Amino acid sequence: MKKRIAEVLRRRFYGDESPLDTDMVASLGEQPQSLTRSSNEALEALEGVREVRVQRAQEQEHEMYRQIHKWSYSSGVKIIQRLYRMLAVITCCGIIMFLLWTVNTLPPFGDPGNPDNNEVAARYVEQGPEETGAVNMVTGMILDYRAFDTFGETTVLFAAACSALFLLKLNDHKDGKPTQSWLEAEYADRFHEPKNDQILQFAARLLVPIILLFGFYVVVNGHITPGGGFSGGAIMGAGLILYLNAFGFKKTERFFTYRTFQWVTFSALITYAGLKSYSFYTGANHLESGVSTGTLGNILSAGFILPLNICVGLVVMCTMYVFYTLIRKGGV
Amino acid sequence: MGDFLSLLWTHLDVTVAILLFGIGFTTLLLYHNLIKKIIGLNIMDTATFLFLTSQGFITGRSAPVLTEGVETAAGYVNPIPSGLVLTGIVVSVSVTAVMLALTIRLYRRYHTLDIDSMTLMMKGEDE
Amino acid sequence: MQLVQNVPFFSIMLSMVSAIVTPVLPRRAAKWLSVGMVSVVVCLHIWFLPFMVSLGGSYTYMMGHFPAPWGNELRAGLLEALIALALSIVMLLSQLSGMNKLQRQIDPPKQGLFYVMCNLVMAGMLTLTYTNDLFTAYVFIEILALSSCALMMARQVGHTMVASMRYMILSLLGSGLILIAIALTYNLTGHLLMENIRAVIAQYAADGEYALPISVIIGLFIAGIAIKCGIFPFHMWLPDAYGYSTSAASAVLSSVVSKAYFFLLVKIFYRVIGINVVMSDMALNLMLVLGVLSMILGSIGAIRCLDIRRMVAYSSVSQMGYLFAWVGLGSTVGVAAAMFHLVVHALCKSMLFLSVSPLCDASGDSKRFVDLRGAGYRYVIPGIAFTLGSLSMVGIPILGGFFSKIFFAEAAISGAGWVRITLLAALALSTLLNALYFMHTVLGLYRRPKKGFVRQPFIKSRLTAVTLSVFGFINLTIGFFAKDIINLITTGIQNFA
Amino acid sequence: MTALTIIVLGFLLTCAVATCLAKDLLVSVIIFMAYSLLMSILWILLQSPDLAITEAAVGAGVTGILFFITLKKLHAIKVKNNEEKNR
Repeated sequence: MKKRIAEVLRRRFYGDESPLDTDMVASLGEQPQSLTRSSNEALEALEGVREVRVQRAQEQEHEMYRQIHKWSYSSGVKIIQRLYRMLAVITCCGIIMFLLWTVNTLPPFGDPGNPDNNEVAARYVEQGPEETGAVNMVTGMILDYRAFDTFGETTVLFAAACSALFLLKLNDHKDGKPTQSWLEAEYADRFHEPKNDQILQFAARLLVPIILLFGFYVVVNGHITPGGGFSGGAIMGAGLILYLNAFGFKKTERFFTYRTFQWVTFSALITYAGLKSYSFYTGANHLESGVSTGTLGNILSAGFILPLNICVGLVVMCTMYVFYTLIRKGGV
Repeated sequence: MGDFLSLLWTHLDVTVAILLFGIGFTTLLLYHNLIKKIIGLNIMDTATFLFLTSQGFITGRSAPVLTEGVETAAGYVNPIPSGLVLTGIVVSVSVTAVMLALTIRLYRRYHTLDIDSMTLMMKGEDE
Repeated sequence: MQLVQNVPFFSIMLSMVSAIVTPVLPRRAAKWLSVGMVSVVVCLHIWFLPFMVSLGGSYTYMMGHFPAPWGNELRAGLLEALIALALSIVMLLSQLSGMNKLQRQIDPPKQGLFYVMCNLVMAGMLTLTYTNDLFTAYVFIEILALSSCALMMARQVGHTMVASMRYMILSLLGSGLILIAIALTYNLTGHLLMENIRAVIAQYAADGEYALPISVIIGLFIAGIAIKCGIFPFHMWLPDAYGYSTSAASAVLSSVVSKAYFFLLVKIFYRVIGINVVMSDMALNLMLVLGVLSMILGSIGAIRCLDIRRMVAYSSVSQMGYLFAWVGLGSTVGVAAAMFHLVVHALCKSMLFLSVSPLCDASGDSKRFVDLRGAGYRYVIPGIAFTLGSLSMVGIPILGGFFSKIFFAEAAISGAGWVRITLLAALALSTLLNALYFMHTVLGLYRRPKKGFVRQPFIKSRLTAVTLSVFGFINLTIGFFAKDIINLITTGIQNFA
Repeated sequence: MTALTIIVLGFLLTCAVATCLAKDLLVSVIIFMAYSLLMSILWILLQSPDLAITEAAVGAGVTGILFFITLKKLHAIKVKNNEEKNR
C-alpha cells in the first residue's frame, strides 16, 4: 500500500522519474570510469561528490516522506474533493434540467406576438430615426434613449482600467530616476519579445493603417451602419497592439504614454458626461435642448450620437491598449 | 418526455444557451485553475447573452437598420436585446481583463494557478 | 419641476464626474475632491429629505428627453432619500477616519486610484438606490462589483488578493444569475421599467399564468444578491477581505456596498415583482433559510476567531443574515424592521471597523486578542467607540441596536406558525452568541495588562478623534429617534409600491 | 430554423465542451476564440449585426490577445522563478 502511495506521489510531484533513481543510475554509471583513476585526490574528490549526492538524495527522500505524511493526512480532503466534484456535476445537471424546464414554459421563440415585441420596441423602430436621427436603431437606442446605461457601461471600462492599473502598474520613476523594478521589467520585456521580425514588421506596416482606418470608419459610421464606439474602439485598440508587437515600446512611446492615456480617457469621458448631463438636465426639466438631428443618413447628423460615439471609441481604444501593455510590461 | 424534447427543439437557440450556461458553470466549479475558471465565466456570460439575444429574434424579419421602403415595426427584429447585450459584452471583457491582471499578481506571489493551494499558502503566512 | 427635485441626478453625476476627474489630479487634491464630493452629497440630501417628507409621495425623474418606458428614469421617494442619506454619511465618515491609516498602507502613487474607486462606489450606491430601470441596476451592479474589488485589494497583501479573486469569481456568478433573471423578466413582460413590469406580472399572477418562471426569477434574484452580500454559503471571501484590507475599505465594503445590494433586492421585490406576488411565492423561503443559517453560523464563526478584525467581519455575515431572514418573513413589518436595522448596522459596523484599527496600532500593530488586552486604556477614544458599537450590536437599551431587536421581535411575533418559532429562536440564540463574543472582546479591551502600558495621548490624531466622536454621537442619538425613523420607513414603504 | 443555424449551434456546444476538457491552457484559449467567432456568426444569423461585429472585435480579438499575453507572462514568471531557484 505504502509503495503504491509513494509511486503515486512520485508521479504527482516529480513527473515519471524518481530523483532517487536517477541519482543512483547516474552514480553507478560514473563509478567504473572514475575508479580507473588511482590517484588519491581523485578518490577523495569522488568521495566528496558522492557524499553531496547522498546527502541530497536523503534530503529528497525526507521531503518525499514529508509529502507522504501530508498526503495521508489530507487523504480525507481528497475524498471530500472527489465528492465535491460529483456533487458539482450533479448540481449543474440539476440546474440545467430545471432551467430547461422553465424555458419550455416561456413564450415561443421568434413569434411576433410575444410580450417583448410591444410598444417600446415599436417606438424605437418607428420613431427612432426621426427622434434621434440614427439610421441604426440599436445605436440610436443605446446612445440617445438609454444613454445613461451606456454612460455606466463606459464607466465600467474606466473602472476596469483603473483596477488593472492598481494591480499591475509599476512605479516607473522615483526622484527623477527609473526604479529598479521598472528597469527589470524593461529588460524582461526586451528579452521575451521578438526583435526586428522582418515579416511581422512588413505586415504591420501594411495592416496597421488599414486597421486603424477601418476602426475609425466603424466608429464614425456608428449611427448609419452596424457598429459604433465599442466595436470600432476595440478594432483600433487591436491595431495599436499589432503595431506595438511589431515595433516594440520604443516606437509606441513616442505617441502613447501613460499621460496620453490619462488625458485622452479623461477628456473623452468628461465630454460624454458634459453632453449627457446637459441633455438629461434639459430633458428632466422640460427645457428645449436645441440640438438638431440633421438629415437622416448623413455622417454629420443625429445630434449628440456622433461625438458620443467618438468619445466611447477613444475610451475603448485606450483601455484595450492599456490592458495589453499592463499585462505585458506593467506600464504603458 | 418526447413532448419535452420536441418543445426544446422548437427553441433550439435558447436550449443551447442553457446548455452552454451549464457547461460554463461546470467548468467554474470543477477546475481549480484560475485561467480555466475565467474561461468558464466567459462561456457563462456569452451563454446569457445568447439567451437574451434570442428573445429579440422574430422569424423572417431583418436587422434593425433602417432600409428604404420599410418603415413599420413589422419589418425589423426587436432592437432592445441587442443594445443590452452590447453593454454586457463590454462589461464581460473589462471584468476578464481585471481577473487576468489579478491572476498575474497572484502567480507572481504564490507561483501557482490553483486557487486552493493558494488559499493554503495564504493561511500559512502571517499578515 | 423644482430645483430640489434634481438632487438625485446631481448627486449621481457629481460622483461620476469626480471619479473621472480624480486620476489626472495630484494625490492630495484627489483626496480632498473625494471628501468634498461626498460632503456635498450629504448636504444635498439634508436639503432633500425634508422636501421629500413634505411632499409625502414620490416622483420620477426623466433622464433625457424621452418619457419613461423609452428612456431611462430615476425615481425618488422617502425611503430612497433616507437610505441614500444614511449611506452617504457612513461613506463620508469612513473616508475621513480611515485616511491616515490608508496613507500608510497603500502605495503612494496609487492612492489617487483608491479615491477613484471610492467615488465609483458612491455613484453605484446612489444609482442602485434611485434607479427605476432594471438594466441600469445591472450596469451599476457591475461598477460596484469592480470598484469594491479594487478597494478590497488596495492594500496588496496575499490575503486580500486571494480574497478579491474569490470575491470576483463569486460576484461574477452572482451578476450572471441576476442577468438571467433580468432576461427572463424581459421575456415575460417586455419591459425594463420597474412599474410596467409590476403591472404585467400582477396581471399574470391574477390569471395564474407563468407561475414557474416567476418563482425562478425571484429565486435567481435572491441567489444573486445573496452571493454579492456574502450570506452564509457564499461568505468564504469575506473574513479575509474585511479582515486584511485597509480600514476605510472594510468599513465601506461592509456598510455601503452590501447594504446597497440589499436595498436593491428589496426594491426589486416591491417595485419589480410586486410584494404580494413575492409573499405568496415559495422562493421567499430560500431567503428565510439563508438568513437564519447565516445568522447562527456567522456568529459561531465570530466566536472561533482569534483576531479582532476577522471577528467583526464574521459578525457582519451574521447581521446581514438578520436582514435576509426578516425580509424572508414576508410581511411589511418585517421589511420595515430590516430597513431600520440596515441603517443602524451601517452606522455601527463602520464605526467598529474604524475604531478597531487605531486600537490595533496602539497595541503594537497586532490584531490578536492576546495583544489587545488593555488597549482601551492605551487609546481612549477608539476604545469608547468600540464599546459603544458593541453594546449597540448586542442590543443594550437606548442604543440603536436595541430598537432594531425590538422591531425584529415584534415582526417575528406577527408571523405565522413555524416561521415565528424559528425566527424567535434564531433571534434569541444569535443575540446570545453576539453578547458572548462582543462582551468577551470588550472585557478584554478593559482588562489591565500584566506589564505596564504606554498610554497614547488622548487626541493623537485629530481626524480620528473627531470622526469617531461624530460616529459615537450618531449611534447614541439614533436610539432616541428610533420611533420617528421607523415611522418614516413605514410611510416610505407604503409609498414604495 | 435553417440548417446553418443548427450546424453553428452544434459546433458551439462542441467548442464549449472542448474548452472545458482541454488539458493545455493554450489549447483551451484557442478553442475559446473559435467559440467566440462561432458566436459572432450566430449573432448574424439572429439578425444582430451590431453584436456580431462587437463580438468579433472584442470577444474573439481582444479577449484572446489578453489571454495569450497572460499565458506568456505567466510562463516568463515561471522561468524567472526557476532561474532564481537554481542560482
